[in-house]
Amino acid sequence: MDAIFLQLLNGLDKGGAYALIALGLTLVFGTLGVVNFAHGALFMLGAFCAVTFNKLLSLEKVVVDETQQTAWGTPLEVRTPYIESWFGEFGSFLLNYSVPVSILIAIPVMLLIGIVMERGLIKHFYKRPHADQILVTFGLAIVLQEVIKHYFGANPIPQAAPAAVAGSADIGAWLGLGDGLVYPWWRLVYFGFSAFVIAAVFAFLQFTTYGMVVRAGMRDSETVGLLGINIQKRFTVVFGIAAVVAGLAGVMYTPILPPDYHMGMDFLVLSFVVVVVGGMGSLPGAVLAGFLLGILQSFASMNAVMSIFPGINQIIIYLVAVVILLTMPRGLLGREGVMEE
Amino acid sequence: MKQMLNREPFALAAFSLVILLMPIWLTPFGANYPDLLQKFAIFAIFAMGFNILFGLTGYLSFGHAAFLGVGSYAAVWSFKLFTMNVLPAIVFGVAFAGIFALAIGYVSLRRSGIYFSILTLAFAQMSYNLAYSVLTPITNGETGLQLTLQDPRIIDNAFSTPGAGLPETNLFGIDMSGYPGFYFCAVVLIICFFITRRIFNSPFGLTLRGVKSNQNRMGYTGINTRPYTLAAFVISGMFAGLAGSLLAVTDPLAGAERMQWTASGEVVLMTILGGVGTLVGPMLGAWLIKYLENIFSSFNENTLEHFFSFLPEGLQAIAVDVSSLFVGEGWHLTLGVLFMLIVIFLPGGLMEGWRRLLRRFSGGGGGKSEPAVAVQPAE
Amino acid sequence: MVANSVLHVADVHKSFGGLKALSDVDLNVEEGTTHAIIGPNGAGKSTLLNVCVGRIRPDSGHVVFNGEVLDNHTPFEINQLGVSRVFQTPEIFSDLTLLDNVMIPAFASRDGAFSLRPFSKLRHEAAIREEAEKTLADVGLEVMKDREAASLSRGDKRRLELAMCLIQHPKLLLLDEPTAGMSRHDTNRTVDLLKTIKERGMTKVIIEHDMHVVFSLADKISVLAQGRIIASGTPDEIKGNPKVQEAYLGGAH
Amino acid sequence: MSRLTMTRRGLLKAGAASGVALAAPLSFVRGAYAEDFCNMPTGSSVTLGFNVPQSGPYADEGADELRAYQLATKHLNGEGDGGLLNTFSSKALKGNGILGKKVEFVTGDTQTKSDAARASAKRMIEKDGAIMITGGSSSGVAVAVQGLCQEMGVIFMAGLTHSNDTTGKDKRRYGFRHFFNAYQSGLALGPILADELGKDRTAYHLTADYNWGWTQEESIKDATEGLGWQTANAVRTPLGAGDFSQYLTPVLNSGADVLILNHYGKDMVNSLTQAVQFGMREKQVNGKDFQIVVPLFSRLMAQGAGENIKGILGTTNWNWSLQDEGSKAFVKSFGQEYGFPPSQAAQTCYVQALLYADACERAGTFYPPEVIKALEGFEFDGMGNGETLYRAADHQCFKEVLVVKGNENPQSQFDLLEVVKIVPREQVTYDASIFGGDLGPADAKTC
Repeated sequence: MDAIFLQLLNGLDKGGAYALIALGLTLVFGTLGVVNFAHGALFMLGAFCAVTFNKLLSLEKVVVDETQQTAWGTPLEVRTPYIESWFGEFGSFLLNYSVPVSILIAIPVMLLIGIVMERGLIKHFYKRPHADQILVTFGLAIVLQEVIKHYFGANPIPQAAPAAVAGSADIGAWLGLGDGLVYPWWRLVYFGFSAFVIAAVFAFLQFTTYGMVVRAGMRDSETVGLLGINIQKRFTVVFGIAAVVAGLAGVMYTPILPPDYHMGMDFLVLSFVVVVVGGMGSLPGAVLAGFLLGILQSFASMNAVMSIFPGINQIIIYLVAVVILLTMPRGLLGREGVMEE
Repeated sequence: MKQMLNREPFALAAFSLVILLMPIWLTPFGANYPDLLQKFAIFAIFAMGFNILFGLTGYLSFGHAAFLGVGSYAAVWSFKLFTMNVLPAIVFGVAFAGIFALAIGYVSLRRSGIYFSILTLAFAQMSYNLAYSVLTPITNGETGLQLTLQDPRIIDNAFSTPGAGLPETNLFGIDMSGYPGFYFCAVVLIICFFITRRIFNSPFGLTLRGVKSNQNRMGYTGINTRPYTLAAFVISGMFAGLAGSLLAVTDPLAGAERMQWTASGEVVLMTILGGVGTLVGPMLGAWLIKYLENIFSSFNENTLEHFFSFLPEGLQAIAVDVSSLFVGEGWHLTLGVLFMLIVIFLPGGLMEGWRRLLRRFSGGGGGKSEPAVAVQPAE
Repeated sequence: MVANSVLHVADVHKSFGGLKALSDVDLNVEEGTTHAIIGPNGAGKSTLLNVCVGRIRPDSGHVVFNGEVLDNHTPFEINQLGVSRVFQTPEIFSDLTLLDNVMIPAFASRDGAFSLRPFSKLRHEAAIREEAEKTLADVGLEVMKDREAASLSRGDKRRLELAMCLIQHPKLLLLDEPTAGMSRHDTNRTVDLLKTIKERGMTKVIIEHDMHVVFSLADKISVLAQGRIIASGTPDEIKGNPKVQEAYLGGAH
Repeated sequence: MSRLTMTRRGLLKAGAASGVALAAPLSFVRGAYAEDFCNMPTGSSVTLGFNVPQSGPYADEGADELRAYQLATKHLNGEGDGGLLNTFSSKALKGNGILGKKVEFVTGDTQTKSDAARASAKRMIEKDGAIMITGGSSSGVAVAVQGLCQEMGVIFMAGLTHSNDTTGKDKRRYGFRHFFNAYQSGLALGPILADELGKDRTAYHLTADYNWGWTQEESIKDATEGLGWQTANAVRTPLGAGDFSQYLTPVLNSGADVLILNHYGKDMVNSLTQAVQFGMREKQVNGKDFQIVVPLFSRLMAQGAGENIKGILGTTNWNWSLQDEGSKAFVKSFGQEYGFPPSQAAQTCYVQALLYADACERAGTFYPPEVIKALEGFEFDGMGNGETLYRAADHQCFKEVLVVKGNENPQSQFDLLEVVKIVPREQVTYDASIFGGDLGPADAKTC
């Protein structure tokens, strides 16, 4: 029973990540009609916002101590982070909370990246065939990836969660479910965060004219033009929001998955599967599919399940995708006529 | 004049000449060694076959590498179980890929557009994941399926005693490694080109293009599109199987990575890069990507210093520094930049560039004329 | 059921959600005649055609074509039985040439719904090409035969679609506003063309708003209003029918 | 019309050329028979092929390997401080290249994929005339390239490969491995685990679901069960799973008190980071402190796990903090060249390059069968791993194995591992026959 409960938590946590990534992808997909293979790269850039911020905070003052030598024969360098020598307590506090604080940096940075991408490149591809969109965004993804690799290397770079939420929460005690039922604080934070961002995006689309553009654009982009709204501007903002959501997903995921330059590609295929299983042109569909796949993936990895179906954990996501797409022609909540050509 | 160029024998002869002369005209590019020449021929077949599906029907399969992988595994098993002769291996490779494609295509073609793409992707990823792990007894997992001295090889061993080392793949005694391997692949490529050209210029091909253009209209025109698309899917799956078995012929090893989504994505990129729906475009795309992968990745600072040695020292250092970002470990960057440049400036891929060149040289009068081998006659 | 009926629509009902698109529709189209269906916008005319070609299944009732009940037929099967259709918004192969556009339906008529001969040569199909060129000439598009269909004007696209249907020599041709968007000159040409076809004995059902076209072509007219057939008869009978004038002609003209 | 004539003339020209083309490769092949063996060096230089991952997850490791090779090339050619040449027990190398020929090198990208690695190796052999191929960062690649090299008659000096298969069931006459293997990890780690953690333990394995993972799981299981440990469960995880939470939660309530992570690279970084997040390092089970063991450690990869590796036990091939003369010389030489200490991958690759060169010198020829003979059964010292034997039966090096622990108080960003024990060579030596396999013939080939 405990095991099932924990797997449900795992599934919700995974699902939160999947849903966040898929949300931005389906916004761009459904509203702008662009197949964005660079979406994974946006997720990765978000994570590297956190890395960069942390690196900036931990810039060190280097004092060369000529009297001592390292094993490889160079003088010993004594390093102290500037931030601590300048701000003392507050400095170490900031360093400790670098991941959540970098959200504040990631929002404007990702918005800017999104806007530049849309204005500079994507905008010219609205009317082009999907094949061209795939090629150009894939090319862009590779370029972004290689730039990050050039500056940060290929190895994962660890990012610590703030000390206050680094440990595990004793969920068993809260719920009276018995001992040993613990769950990492940070994962609970991540789940809450993803739920909050999803809610915020939905609220934004519900209560602003952007929502109208998005909802109308998902049905028929020509009618949007008739609404007399400056669509160009709205499209840019929609793309920017997609970039921010992907970036935030990346920032907050860093303590769970030490980021590296390739992490975007690792999530790319999965996020496409989530979006399509959810149904083209449906935001709630993408969120639903994210959680569904996350939870099923967790349950399929339980030892009891794997002993009956060996290897099921390897293929569960794809198996579920096949079953859903064959029984529901347009995924869970997809609309007719979107990207069926 | 155009009529003249369109004639089938001419196109075929020109194409054969270009392919068979590759060892010569690729020399200045540093690509004239057997392995890369073989890869050029094999991936041209793969991309050409993929284009029969994607270019003609518009159905974008994101799991075509699965058929490549199945072709390779079937071929290597044929080497292991029966004989080192390449013909049975190719027959098995194509047949198994065809059966696999029939099964996956039958199910996936019940959906269209992105839903179809994701279904094919899902099947291919399942094949890859299983081949890497639980199917290891059949696929030898991560290491890849290889020949061993313990293989039964019943047909070969019935006629001769095995030597001390591993046997080589052969075509009735001719070893299929090195240049003979390339010429064998080249001949297969020429045959594939001939077949593809016939398909492009047949009523069947025209019908497939109709499916791409307006599937809805096809129904009200009395055409059952499903068997047509399925036929295209299976044919292109068999091309992939053929390419896979040729990979095994020139180098008897079959690894699971061949089925990964990145491999499926690669053939999609090759096709788009070269020009979707054109006869030779996908082949050019395949060559460009394979060239970058094999040659650009091999440049290191020594090579660059040598290359820029004509510059004065300071300039040389700068040139080496800048260009080293794009070669060696940075070859992916070149790939990405190239993708973007081509799609931005040459919508329609490399073939579009070729067409523009031609138009410029014929003084703008040529209009829509296409190079001899790429013509899809509109007669 | 009338003896020489080609198309018989029997008691067809169809509703979308709460909206009744067709109720109790009963229609007989006799062989060799041109049967016009008129009615105000939203009367259910296009839905009726959609039911006939298998795009929409009726909730109840049947469509019978040449004695065959079409309940479970897909559109391509219905076309193979001899029903072709021109759509309200032209459904053509926009990125193919005009000639290709017309040759595809010709192959469909000759080779059936599916034929796997991937290696036969298009160049050797002289008979079909000749017929395609002739059909294009019939609709006045032969000079543009190598152009891409997307580059045509709206009126030309309609004529192309008509050619795509004509080359199939259908037993029954369904036309959904074949002259909408055409100039007077083109409309007259199209009417003349349709008259020629009539002389060949092809049965037609035509939906049309242009009363000039209707009265110069139709042998019989049915009036559809709010999903019901309120009158059926010869053009003269319809002209004189007060119910029709009230529901349609009176209001519109 | 002018275009047509042009085409016709071009055609004639091309026709004439095609005859040459068809003949050229054949004469090339025929010419090859005049050589003794594939890529026999005829000029004043000899070319080595360095095949390392330059893209993909192991790109940093590959970059370090390449640095080591470049350093080795320098030292072989008599430039720089000579590095390990000064401490190497064999004195055959004189710093004048190999057999008097200057060492040159070509590089390639394995992408950590068998196909790409083989294509890259073939390019170096067929186009660049490499006489030896070395490098790589995974067992799949090592086995694939080793097989190729056997077919082409070119010696392969493996880089980082830890699977038992490389010198077990997939061993090849032309392939040599300096790096240790999973079985040796088990033999080395077992007794230390018993010392540090006690004999009454229950282990839970998470294993990467492919060949290397399985061989390591089996080796470690054998070793720990031999000590009296129980195995609660061994669960296979997909390669590149990213989030391992669904595999980690069952560990918490399984009754196990040791978690063994048979993961490498990114999988190891992720599963370890997440395991620590699940509170496994603070946990108490059966009245004992819960422990995590990572049987194969790599310092470069451990950086990715950050703080989380502190106190975690594992094995490694070599670490820069070793105090023997060879290690000190190598660290100094490498550090002065690049400004930071070398990784274990760098050390293995450097040593492999030197060992090949030395074998050629001792054999007095580049002829592969003779070089193979010189390497088989070769005993040496002074390369940082103590007394070492290149065993003839399986081409596996037998040398000391390091049991290490994540450093609790690192002095620098490179000071991540602390050597717990240097396990002597005798203790990690095993019978070559247990893994089967067949080396195959040493016959020279032409190419």
